[in-house]
Amino acid sequence: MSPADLLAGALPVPRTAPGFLGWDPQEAVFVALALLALAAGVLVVTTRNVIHAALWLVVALGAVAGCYLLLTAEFVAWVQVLIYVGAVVVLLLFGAMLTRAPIGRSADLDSANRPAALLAAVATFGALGGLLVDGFRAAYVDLDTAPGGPAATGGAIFRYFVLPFEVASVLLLAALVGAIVLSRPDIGADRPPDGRGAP
Amino acid sequence: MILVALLLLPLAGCAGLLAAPDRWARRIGVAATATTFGLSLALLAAYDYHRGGFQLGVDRAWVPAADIRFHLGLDGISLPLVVLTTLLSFLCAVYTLKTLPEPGRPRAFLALVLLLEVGMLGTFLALDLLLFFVFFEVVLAPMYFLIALWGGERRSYAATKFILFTLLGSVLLLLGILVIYAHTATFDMVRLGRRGGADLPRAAQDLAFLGLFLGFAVKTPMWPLHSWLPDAHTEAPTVGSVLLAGVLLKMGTYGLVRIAVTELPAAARDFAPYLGVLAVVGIIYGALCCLVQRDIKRLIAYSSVGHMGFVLLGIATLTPVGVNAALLANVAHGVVTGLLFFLVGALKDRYHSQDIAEIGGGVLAKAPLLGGLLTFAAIASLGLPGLAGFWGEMLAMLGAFRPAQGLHRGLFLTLMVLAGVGTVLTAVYLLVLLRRVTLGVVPERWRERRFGDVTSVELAAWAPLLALTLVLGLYPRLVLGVTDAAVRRLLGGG
Amino acid sequence: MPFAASIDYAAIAPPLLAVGTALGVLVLDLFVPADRRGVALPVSLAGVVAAMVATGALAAGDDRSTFCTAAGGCSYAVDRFSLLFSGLFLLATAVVLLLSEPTVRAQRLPAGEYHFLLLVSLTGMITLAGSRDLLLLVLSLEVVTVPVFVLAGFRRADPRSSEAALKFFLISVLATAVLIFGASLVYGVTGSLQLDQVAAALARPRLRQPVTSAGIALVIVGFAFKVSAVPFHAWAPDTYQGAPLPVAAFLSVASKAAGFAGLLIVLLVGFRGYADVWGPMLAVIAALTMTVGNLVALRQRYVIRLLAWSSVAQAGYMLVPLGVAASAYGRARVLDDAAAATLGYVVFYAAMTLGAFACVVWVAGDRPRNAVADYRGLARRSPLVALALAFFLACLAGLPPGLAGLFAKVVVFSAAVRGEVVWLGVVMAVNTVVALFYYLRLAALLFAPEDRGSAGVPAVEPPDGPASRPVAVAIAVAVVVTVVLSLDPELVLHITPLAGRG
Amino acid sequence: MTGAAWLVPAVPFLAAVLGLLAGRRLPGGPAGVAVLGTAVPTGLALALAVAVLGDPGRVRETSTLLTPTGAVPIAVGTRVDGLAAVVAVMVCVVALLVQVYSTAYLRGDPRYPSYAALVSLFTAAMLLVVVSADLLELLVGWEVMGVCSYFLIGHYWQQPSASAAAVKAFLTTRVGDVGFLFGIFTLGTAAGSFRISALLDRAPRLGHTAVLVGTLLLVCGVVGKSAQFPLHTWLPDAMAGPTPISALIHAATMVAAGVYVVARLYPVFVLSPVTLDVLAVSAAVTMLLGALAALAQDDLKRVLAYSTVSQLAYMTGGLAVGGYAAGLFHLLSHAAFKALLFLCAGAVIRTVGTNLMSEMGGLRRGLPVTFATMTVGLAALAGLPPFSGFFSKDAVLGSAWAAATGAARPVLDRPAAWLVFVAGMLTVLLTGAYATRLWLRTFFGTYRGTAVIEEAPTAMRVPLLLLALPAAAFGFVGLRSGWLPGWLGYGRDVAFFAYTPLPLTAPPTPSLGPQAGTALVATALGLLGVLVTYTGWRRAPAADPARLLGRARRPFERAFYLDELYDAVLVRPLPRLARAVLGFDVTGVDGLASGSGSGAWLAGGGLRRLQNGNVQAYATALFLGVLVLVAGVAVLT
Amino acid sequence: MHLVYPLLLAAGLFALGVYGVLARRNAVLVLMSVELMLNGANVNLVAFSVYLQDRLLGGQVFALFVIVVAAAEVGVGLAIVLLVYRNRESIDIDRVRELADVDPPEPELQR
Repeated sequence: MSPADLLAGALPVPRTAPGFLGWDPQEAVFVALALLALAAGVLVVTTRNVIHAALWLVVALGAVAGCYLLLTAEFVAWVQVLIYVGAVVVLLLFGAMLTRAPIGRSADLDSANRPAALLAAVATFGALGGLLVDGFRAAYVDLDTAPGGPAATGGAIFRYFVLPFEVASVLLLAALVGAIVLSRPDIGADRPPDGRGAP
Repeated sequence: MILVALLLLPLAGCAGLLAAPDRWARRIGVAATATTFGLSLALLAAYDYHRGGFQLGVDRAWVPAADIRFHLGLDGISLPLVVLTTLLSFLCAVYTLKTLPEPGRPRAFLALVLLLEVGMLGTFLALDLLLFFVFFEVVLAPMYFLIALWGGERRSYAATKFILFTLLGSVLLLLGILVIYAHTATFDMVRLGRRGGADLPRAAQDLAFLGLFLGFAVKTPMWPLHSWLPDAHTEAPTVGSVLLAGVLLKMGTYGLVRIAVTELPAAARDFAPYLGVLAVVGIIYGALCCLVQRDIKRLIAYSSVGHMGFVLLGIATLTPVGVNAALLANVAHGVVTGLLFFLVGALKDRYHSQDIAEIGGGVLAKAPLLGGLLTFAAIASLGLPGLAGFWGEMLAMLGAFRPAQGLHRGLFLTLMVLAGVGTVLTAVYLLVLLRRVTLGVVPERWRERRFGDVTSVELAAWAPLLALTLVLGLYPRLVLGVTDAAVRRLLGGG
Repeated sequence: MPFAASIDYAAIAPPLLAVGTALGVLVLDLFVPADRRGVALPVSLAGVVAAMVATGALAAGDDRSTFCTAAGGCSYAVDRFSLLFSGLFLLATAVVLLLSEPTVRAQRLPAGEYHFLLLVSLTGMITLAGSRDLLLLVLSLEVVTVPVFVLAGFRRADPRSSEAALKFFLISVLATAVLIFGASLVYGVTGSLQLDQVAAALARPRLRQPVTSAGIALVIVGFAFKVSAVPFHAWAPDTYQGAPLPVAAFLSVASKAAGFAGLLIVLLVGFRGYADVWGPMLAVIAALTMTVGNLVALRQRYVIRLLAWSSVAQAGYMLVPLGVAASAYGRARVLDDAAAATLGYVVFYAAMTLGAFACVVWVAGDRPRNAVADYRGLARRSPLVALALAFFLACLAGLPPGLAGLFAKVVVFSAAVRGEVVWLGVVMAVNTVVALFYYLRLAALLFAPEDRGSAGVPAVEPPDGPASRPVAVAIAVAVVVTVVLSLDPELVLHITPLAGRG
Repeated sequence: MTGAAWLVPAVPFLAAVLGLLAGRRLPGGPAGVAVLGTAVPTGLALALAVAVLGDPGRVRETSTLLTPTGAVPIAVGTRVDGLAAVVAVMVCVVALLVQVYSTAYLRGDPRYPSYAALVSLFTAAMLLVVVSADLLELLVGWEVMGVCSYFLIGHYWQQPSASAAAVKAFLTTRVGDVGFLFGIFTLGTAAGSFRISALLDRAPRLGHTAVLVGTLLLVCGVVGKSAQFPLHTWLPDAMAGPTPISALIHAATMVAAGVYVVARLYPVFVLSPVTLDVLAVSAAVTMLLGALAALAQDDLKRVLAYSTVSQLAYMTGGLAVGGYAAGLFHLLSHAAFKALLFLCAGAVIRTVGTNLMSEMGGLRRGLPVTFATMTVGLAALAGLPPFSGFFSKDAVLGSAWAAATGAARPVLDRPAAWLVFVAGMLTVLLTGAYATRLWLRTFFGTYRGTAVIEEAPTAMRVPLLLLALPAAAFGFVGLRSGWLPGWLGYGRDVAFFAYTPLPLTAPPTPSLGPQAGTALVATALGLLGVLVTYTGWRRAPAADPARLLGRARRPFERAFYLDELYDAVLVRPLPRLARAVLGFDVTGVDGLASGSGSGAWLAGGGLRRLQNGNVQAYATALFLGVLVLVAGVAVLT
Repeated sequence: MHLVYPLLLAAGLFALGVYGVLARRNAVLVLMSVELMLNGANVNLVAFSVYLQDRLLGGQVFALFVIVVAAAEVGVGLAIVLLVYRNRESIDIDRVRELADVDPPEPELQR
């Protein structure tokens, strides 16, 4: 069954849909994980300590990975753990260290833009959340029949998403080269840049 | 093909100027404009006066997908203006032989003049709306640079104002043209003229007309869109002023007749009263502004507002006589005001001032010929019967006396009377001007200063205009005989 | 069961050639001695030319698609639209490569990496133009953008350059996040990432929900950032100013064109059914963009910032034809023609803006400050460059002799009028006048007599290196292309690119 | 012969062009050209008159299309009948004499060449008015005369008064001319042609409104050109020009053009009694006003100028009351004696070097010829028998009496005719008075000036003598019924309306001879005026008899402050209005334009503040944009 | 499971990211916030993919690519941040304001 068929009638309403916001066990776990992710997220954006923020980010991303697992997207979940928790956060920590971010509490992490930020964030949540709930309030995910698993995912990538895959590899290579060029001022220059503009 | 040659000649001159050394520039300029003028005289001979419609045409596809064509043609409405253009350009080149304002650079100057000529001629020859628009735009940049580089003190301000205003007009014009195109899918002016707006719903006609109207009104200029003109004229070099007043302004009224009235007759009827009212306001307003004006070039600029008001009034009547009047007044204003600007330029060259009080009178004593010519031109400008200025104004009022069917006669009679008041006011300011400039005793400060009367080069440049002023005044048929048939065709019998 | 069709390598030959060249340059750079680094330029140019040839060969043949699923719909298409854009990207990149020569040489930038990144970005553009799939679009867009972050910060010792990179990066990342979120919504509603199928799904009335519109709006924002439409434009002036000049040129031409390619693809292939939703939105954005761009451009004293704001304004003009979808008549009858107008304008714009940038690069050779005042009297110093620059400025203003710009404006106006969104045409008309002011002021300055000793203003900026032959060639190429387009606008006008789909 | 009538205006025109272009380089000099250029048309006009007057009622017309206009076409051509021939002769003769006179009067003037050429041009224009066959052609001549008048009044353009007078003259007449033009429109459009013959043919069918409006508008022009109340004020000022010009233009010819046009179109005018009422009232006012003002002037030429104003009113009044031939009769005789008077005045002024009578006196001994001829002229002016003025003035008064009493077929309302009659009678009295005053103040008593008096040279004396003849004797021409009335075309064109005292049944060519009653009363009144002045003068020969006017002297001298009124109502407010308009142009119209410019400039400045370099602000703008868009599309869906 | 839970989670993460990006001054923290936003989108993609029973697994694959993109961006981003730091000794993004709309230091041109 293709998605188009699924959509034949309306927004999909699976067979065994309970009422709006009715509970089942998976849901309870999911909501708990989601709340955890959100709470950690709140700390990421509010904590006064850069290192703590990175650690809370790990928590948030990990919780999201848990949510993926619950949603039967195991492959995504593990990639999330590997790349995000394993690589990205480490990278960020390195970044924080290399820029000599204040280890420990610092009052200087937030800009003067906080009220606007709060407004924008609340409005964003309100708008997106409202629209999503409005559009999918009765939608029910049938986790049992969902296709997924690492094999299926891998197959899909190499069957249907070959070109994106290749493009993504180019992207990674470019990012790599770019990051190296930017971080190493000595590359390409035969001698250190003269004093015309900067050190 | 002769029409294409007419456009290519100045263009070739322009290219030649860019290639040639500076010291040949003036001669090349004169040669190019002279041959163009000669060609336009040949045109006069080649034109078949007994046949209506467009003649000597060229019609090539240019952008087929949009039905944009390279379509040129000539009829009784454009012929006089074409000759006027080539003549004035030629005279300007002749005038430049001896007189060129700071910072010199005759090559660039004449190249711009020639480019200007291409644009002006193209505007009068084009029979494709978009081609027309392109040529209409071509004149902007050269004129801008003529003012901005060779102008007076506030040249940059004036040039900018000129081009911004006229460009605003142009884009509105373009919108109008595109509204027409949106409904007819053609830019062919001949076909559109023949259809007479039959393909456009009334609302679209009005919308298109509004765009065209505003576009041409800025160029003409019509009150209250005129405020670029005084500044442009005040600061422009003599040649720029001559061409600006002599030809550029005519592009507006020509377009109004050629495109707006012809292709959107129903909308023209809707707008005619407004046009007429604004025209007459312009006549009186321009005259009043002239009355207390201190800068002589500015004064003549405002007088152009008034004179073009007569042209617009003629068009607004939508009668053959009115449109004929407009076309004749166009030519007459080109000749007379061109002459006036030449003369005032000569004054400025001698006195290094264009302030009336600074000149202080007595020109007739200081330079009798110059003063006499100035008097002659002013008298012609105030519409003395027997000189060029009269017929157009008179016929415009005659048109208003009995406007086209469907127009409110009472309104137009009122307009006619007000226009009559305007003629008196015109006389007032021109005579006051003469009194303050040419008459009276020479002020102390100029007594010792020696400067020559009119030079032979100047006289050569002006003589044709002087002659034309008289000839058109005595024999208006020279223009009316050419336009009348075309105008009647245009207005459907009449 | 759907299956992957075999890959049509011919169809993806241009991007393959581009990426191959990129890798080749990178590798080559490792092996040639430091004093022979100049070889990167000819090699890159050769690769670009090869890709052009491939594109030309594809243009000679029929339309083709690849990476299709059995359910119908393909991820990658080779048609008039993508080929035209590919050609545009290739030509623009070639010119930018030429323009880069003095910069790379004089500032001792790592040539191999520089060319590699530029070519990777080019690769992304080409695949972007062929993408008919949200995923591929997003990825291509990233491939276009990420290398340019790096390029913008390529003058690594210059704090302004890194600031430019940072600003560009941050805004871009945010826009990408928004775009991806929007794509996720669209996916959630329609169940597909392939735009053909998205279009088919969107045709169902039951899907007509605010959330769908919101997803579409968010996707559009992603591209609106790329074309620097207001209010997503603010990065552009700062980045253009801080980045090396050729990179700014690349951003304002190629990258912006890529944004338009993406925008046209999603709007016309995917979201055509929601034209009544995005039409007014784009009309408003267009009006806002050109107005803000022009008004702020009035006040610029740096030529590069002036060009930046002008390019913001020009983006507004390019969006105008898409605004016809705001009227019922417009979206029903003239949408495809209007899109063709946008396409045409993009091509014209690319030619004239590249030309202008090329002249700026030339001038920056000895006046690296790029202040407007430095252009006074250019006609005395380099008459031909002054003429060329004046011509390009006239083009940008849409004033003869810049007929290319004039025609570009004409088609846009025409689209607006035919689509019965006359108000937008009027807004644009007024804007054209405002814009003329600053273009002309600069143009007039070129011919004004030189100021007392402005030549002696000390260069506080890092020099871009003296003008060189490649720059001259670039100017010449731009002039030729623009003149040809001026005389025969038919070449790019009225190619109705994405008609008949969705 | 009549086919060559176009030569009559063409020759002087040619002379004018030649004179302007070549001037001194011509053989015979500018004077030769000018005199020849006037003498030839004089001969032509005489020949024309001889040819025409055999059958003066027949109209000889040539007409060719000048130009199509899109509506009523414009023709050119000549239209010669008795009226035109007679007036043409008059114009030519006066012009010729003035040209001859000028050669002496302006000897040594560096601007003589242009002066002579302009006089020729003026003559051409006047003759064009006389012979033209088309109203617009006529208008050309009409206006060219005006501009020639402008130039000639301003001949001494170094003097501010001369240039001011020139401007005033042109503008005042121009005001009337606008009405005149509209009148032409009205009549021409109604008749479907601007040709005079077509208009006259169709006059009865034109419709009441068209005739009324058209003629009233024409009267505007007439009032302006012929210096009638309320547009007469320019004429006295015009005396700033050289005296021969005053003789030619401001006495004999141009000012007569208005009268001539009324006569030309008389069949149309009589169709509109209201118009004639207006004309009559204007004439009555003007007569008295001019005469009273003339009483108090000290400037010799201004006396004559006001006298001209007053006398012109006799002509228009005569025409208004139906006295077609009478009005024209006075036109001709006035041309003779007024030209004479001005030329005499020129002779006086030339030698005493001032215009003011208070600096003259006792000149009869030093200027015998001038004295004699001027005496003739003044007698004619005062209407003393048997001088020409007596007959012509009496013809007018007789017509007025007839119209007032209903003896003639009324062409206007009788009260208006009464007005003309009474005013005319009173004016006779006043005319006698001011003529006497002038005569006495100039030629009698003791010389009050300092200049050396010498008689005028021959070139000036001869014209005086030549003009004295008609001034004295022209009146007798009116006595023969077959002569003047017949010549003036009282034949065919005007056959269907009445004229002078006789009922319609009377023979068609009545005499213009004096009517016993009016003649006696008028002569008595005239003599009374003479006597009163003389008595006043006798009492104190050195003093001005005008002192008798007492407190009225000042207002009379200022011509009832009309100039001041116009000054206050029009001349001074106009620049004020103009300044206001110009101010509005700068601040309003232009201000709007530059205001929008600076508005954009400021807006740009404001907007660029947002570009403050803070990337977080940029991001905020981005998200706000996103939110607005999302909200917008959500609402739209 | 109801779809709204993951969707609300997505919206929440996205909004938190927005807040962080707009409120944080430290560039590294801003990068972290961006990651939150991208994760929000990813949650959406995965949830939709499962909900739609997409055989092509478009959503999940998309999410994987987004992770790749995020990694690439973080890499380049950190390099840029380091570069900024090297040039200015600070990574407070609201203080990197040398490039703003200001005029060059010289006498004003005539308008």
